[in-house]
Amino acid sequence: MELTPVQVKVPSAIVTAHARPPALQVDGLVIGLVGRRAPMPVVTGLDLTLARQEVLGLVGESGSGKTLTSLAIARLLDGRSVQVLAGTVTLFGRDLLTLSEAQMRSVRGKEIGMIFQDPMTSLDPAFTIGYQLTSVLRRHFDLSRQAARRRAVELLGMVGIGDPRRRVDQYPHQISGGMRQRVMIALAISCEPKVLIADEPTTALDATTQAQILELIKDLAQTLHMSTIITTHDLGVVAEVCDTVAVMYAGQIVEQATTEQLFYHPQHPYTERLLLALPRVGVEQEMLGIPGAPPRAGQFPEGCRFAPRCGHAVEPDCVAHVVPLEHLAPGRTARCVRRPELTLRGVRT
Amino acid sequence: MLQMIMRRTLIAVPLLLIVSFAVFALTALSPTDPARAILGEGATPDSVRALRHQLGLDQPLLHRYWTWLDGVFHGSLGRSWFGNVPVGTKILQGLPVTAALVLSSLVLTAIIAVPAGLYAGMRTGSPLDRVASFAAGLGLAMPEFWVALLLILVFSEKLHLLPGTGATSITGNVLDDAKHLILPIVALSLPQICALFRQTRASTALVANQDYIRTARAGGISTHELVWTRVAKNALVPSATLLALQLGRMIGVAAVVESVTGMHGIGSIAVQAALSSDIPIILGVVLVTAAVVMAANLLADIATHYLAPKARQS
Amino acid sequence: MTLTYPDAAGPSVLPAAEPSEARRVATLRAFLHRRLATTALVVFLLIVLAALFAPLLGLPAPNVQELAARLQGPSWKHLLGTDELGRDQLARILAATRISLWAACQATLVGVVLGVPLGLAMGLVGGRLDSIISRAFDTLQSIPPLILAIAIVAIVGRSLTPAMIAIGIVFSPTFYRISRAAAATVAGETYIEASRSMGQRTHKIVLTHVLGNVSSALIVQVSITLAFGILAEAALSYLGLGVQPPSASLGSMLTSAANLLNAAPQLVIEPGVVIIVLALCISLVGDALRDVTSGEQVG
Amino acid sequence: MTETMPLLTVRNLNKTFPVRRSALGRATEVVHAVNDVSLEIEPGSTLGIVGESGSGKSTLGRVCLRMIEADDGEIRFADANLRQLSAAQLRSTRAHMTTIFQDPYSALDPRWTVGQIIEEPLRINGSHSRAERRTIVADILPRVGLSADAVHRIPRSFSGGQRQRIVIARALVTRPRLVFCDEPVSSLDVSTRAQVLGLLRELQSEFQLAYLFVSHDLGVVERMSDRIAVMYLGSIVEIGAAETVAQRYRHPYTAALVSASPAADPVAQRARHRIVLNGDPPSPIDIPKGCPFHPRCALAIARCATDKPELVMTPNGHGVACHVTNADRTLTGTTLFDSMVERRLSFAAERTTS
Repeated sequence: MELTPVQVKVPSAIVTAHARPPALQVDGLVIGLVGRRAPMPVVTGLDLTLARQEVLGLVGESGSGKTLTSLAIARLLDGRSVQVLAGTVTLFGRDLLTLSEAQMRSVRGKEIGMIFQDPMTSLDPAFTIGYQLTSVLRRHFDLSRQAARRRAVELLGMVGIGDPRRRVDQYPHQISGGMRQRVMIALAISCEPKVLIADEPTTALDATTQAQILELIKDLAQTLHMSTIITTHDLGVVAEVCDTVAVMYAGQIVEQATTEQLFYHPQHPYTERLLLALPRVGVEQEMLGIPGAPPRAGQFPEGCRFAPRCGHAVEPDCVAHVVPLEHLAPGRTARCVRRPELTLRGVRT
Repeated sequence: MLQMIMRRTLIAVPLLLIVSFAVFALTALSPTDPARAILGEGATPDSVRALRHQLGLDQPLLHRYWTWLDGVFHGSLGRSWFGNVPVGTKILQGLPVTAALVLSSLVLTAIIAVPAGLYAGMRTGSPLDRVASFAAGLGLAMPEFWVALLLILVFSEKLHLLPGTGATSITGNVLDDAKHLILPIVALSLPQICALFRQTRASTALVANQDYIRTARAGGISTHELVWTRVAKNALVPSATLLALQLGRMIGVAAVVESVTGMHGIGSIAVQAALSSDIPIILGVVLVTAAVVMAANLLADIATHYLAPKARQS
Repeated sequence: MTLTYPDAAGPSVLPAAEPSEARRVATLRAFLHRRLATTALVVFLLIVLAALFAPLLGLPAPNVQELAARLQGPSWKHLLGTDELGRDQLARILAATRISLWAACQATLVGVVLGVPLGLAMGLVGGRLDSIISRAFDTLQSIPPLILAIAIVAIVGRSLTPAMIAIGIVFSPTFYRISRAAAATVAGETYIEASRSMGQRTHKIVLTHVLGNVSSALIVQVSITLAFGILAEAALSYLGLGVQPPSASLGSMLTSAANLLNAAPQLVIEPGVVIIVLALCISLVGDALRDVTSGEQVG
Repeated sequence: MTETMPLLTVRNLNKTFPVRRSALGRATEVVHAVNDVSLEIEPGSTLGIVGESGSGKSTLGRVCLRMIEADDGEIRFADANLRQLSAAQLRSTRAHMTTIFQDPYSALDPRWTVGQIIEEPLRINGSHSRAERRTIVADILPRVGLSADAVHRIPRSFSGGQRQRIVIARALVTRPRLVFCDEPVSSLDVSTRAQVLGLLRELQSEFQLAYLFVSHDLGVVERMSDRIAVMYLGSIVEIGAAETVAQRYRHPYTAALVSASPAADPVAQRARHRIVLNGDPPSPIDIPKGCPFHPRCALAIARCATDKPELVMTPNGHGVACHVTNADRTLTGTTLFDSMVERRLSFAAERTTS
């Protein structure tokens, strides 16, 4: 087994995106809150394609269902309160939702690596960083204690932690927030997974640390040939690292495109408003908020879910019927009935 | 680590002094005159005065305390007011009995409650968990001595399986001692098992929902491995603290269970002393039990130190 | 300039929120929704009422001996039978329950009064004084509760009240610890800092913000202490250190019954069952109250 | 004269926190949270303070409002010497300087209704009757964009953005002159963020408010502020007009902050060079000798490790604390940026060749 990263320049992901079968495909995913009452869908019929070695941004406000989606892919939902109600999740041709729990365990960590939002609470306070790394490594590889430890030190070095030999024996509370997120990344890539899912990896971090962490994820995705999903509420993060973007609103994908297309030629009013809401240093452009708040699960409007907050919404077109996702080109979709007649503003107009 | 143990041991000395002085000072408030109590109603004022002088009761409080303390430093806890037996001797007679009872109960409590609590805590809301939790609530509501009475009624009086009386002393005949100890141990541990079960279950349920457990699951670690490594280490911190506290409770409750089953432990010695207002014995028992509980707390702190590295800093 | 916001708290996107009074009703409803807890509450209230109004129930006086009718089984005249002195067992149990409940209340009251105010203050203030007082309460906790009660009885003579006060004293560290921890948690909330930044004084912060938010933790501890108080009273009276004859308490009834264990087991079982039912009901109600007042997990 | 007087003037403010104490209670280790800071805020204007976590920016705000006591230094609020006020005087001054907190979830007592929450400052103040308080609360709700029926609801039924509006209403209900905004939008989604910032700006002009606006996001601070102060490890390293600091910055740390904030434009983003700082900010417990930034600075010279640079002010109010750029005035904005990138690249080249 070769564990050292190989320095190979990978051709741009977009070029190869549709030439080969995708790394991960999500079809008609429905996630619902379950409990005493009837299941209440939160994510309703989500389709998502992650091409090999691309970095996909899954963008949405809090409550849009993006975190639930990423947890559902790794089958990490707390089954007592949230469950996948319908749909398939296919990883390199294998349907994950039909695997047994034991089979799924060997997928987690080995084939799908996960990075979670809050580095303060996502590392176990009672165990050393080294233990947390080696227990995952030894779960998936037949490694001796020493070999696993050597690999853990190596991994810490790879994610840019100085003095890894000392750090490996420290506890999470002894290191800074930025460094903890690096440990999280080391944990996620420890078994060189083919798919990396990062759920809001930089939200809890400072601006300068955020830039470092994004840079690191981007580099690692490239050197380890990983296909990556990054969920975020911040399109700024997307501009930084993503090849393609899927915008989620109220449990649905409303637009999917390459990053450039989405930023320069958005096809959904929600995307336009998200772009206008971005603060940009040194650019004289008013920051505009999106009025109102997203609907809660169980109270999704009948027609277009964004209509109550949308400046372009008209009756009855936008409110009467369910709006289908329109396929404009390969990898390019939008969910807006008025799309053909609207000219939406991108960041360069 | 060693430093912490040293520091805590050093702190324990003044704390024990405070405890003993507080109890000693309370005796000064006693409405009954021990000398008169010892001699009975028919005693002459002269003989009462003589006895008071003999017991040192006519000395000022601080002087008496100092005399007593001086004795303690020389290995003597004073003498009983009745029968003139040294307090130390009496306590040493009772100590092995109580120790056997309490320590066995403590071990039984830990080995039943902790795994059961971990198991139930990982499955909160399941039928099994609900039944176990209700049973624990029921067990907590039972007075130990009443359980002991029922156990005697069933296993000794009706079924003749076990002796109804507890061990009066530890004879060294393990099998015989064990036979005599079984019913008292069961009675003493039942509520404590329930209490520790509830604590362990609650903290397990809390830990099982933490982000870091999800992280470990995302790494492919199995639930089984998680429970016995990650969850256990995080969840058992409050359980360790509770177990130390339970030692104290058990020593107190042992007094009642010992009385029910006719054992001669320090608990029943204390009860006898209380019924006759034998203050020196009471003082000795309080001091010894407080020292034992402090030692147990120290052990709990050491356990916490090992289980929760974050607590080490403070 | 007038500000108009089309996005003003859009009622179309928000569920109808509960006003505060409706919330209280909802809390009550959530409690009543728990069948077990509601049953426990009803049973507990029935026992308390029966104990309080026992003289009105037309039962024989609890201390009247009827030596001709000793150790009788249940009958219409004596619903639970009679004891070894021919006294009516039901009347004695009700009288005993009143004493036991009162004793438990005494212990709990002492624990609350000693522990809660100091705990709230120290949790909010922190610092040096906090560590000294916390250490003092720790020390108190190193004396086993029953042992201290036994010691107090030895010193002041056999009587229930001092013994229960002793139990309360030994339980005050728990109240202190819980209210201190809860207050410290609340103190870390920004709304406390906000209140301070508006110039609010500390004692008012305790009354307005802290007390309400630590109540659910305290309710549980009160119920635990009440239940423990009933058990402790039983133990002390059983040992002859509490209530003195001929007064009946649930514990002292068991003392005499223990000698007749084989002959009249019902005399042991009946008071025991009352103790268990009381203690169980109190803790069930306490647990349910905690669940419904702590809010988030309701529904 | 009085017309141009600043609303808040701070001179040589210091604040340390003990981290560890010896057995005798003496502080053996201290955090230097605020280190010799001076600043001014004009009535009705915004001073933005930007810095990473641990830079002491929030502590500075708290000290300025005397929510915590400074070690030394002078604070003048309007015509009052804030640090000399008695407890009673301070309480009455509190109505004029209020705070908007970062986390709208913990800033509201979960058991209180919105009406009770918003009127709390008035009740503490004791200046209004019950009926008056009710009217004032009813008046302010629509101004922060909340509907009138919010009064009887509890915070749990509101979203983060709406909660922040409640916090804002509470801060404004006493008609303050200075509002300390402590990271008011950093826990909100980007879309809600812009909404709340817009509201804050409208309220500023309506009520003639002065803001002390603290954030770690330079983009947000630039949007909101008239002047910006950049803080690093308790010291102000650069201060000046918002546009100047964001575009013609002259401190290497400001350059790094600008480079770290996303351009929100994928092509521009990929085209530009990045100043990635080495490692995490050092702990405020052992602040490096000399310039606090020198261990992470690409331009550091020998002198930076020994002398702490003074904040040198230009006549137009732009101040920089850096030995290198104060000596070489051509290093500003993009030229500073380029020279930093160049230095890093040449470092990297040296490292690979050696």
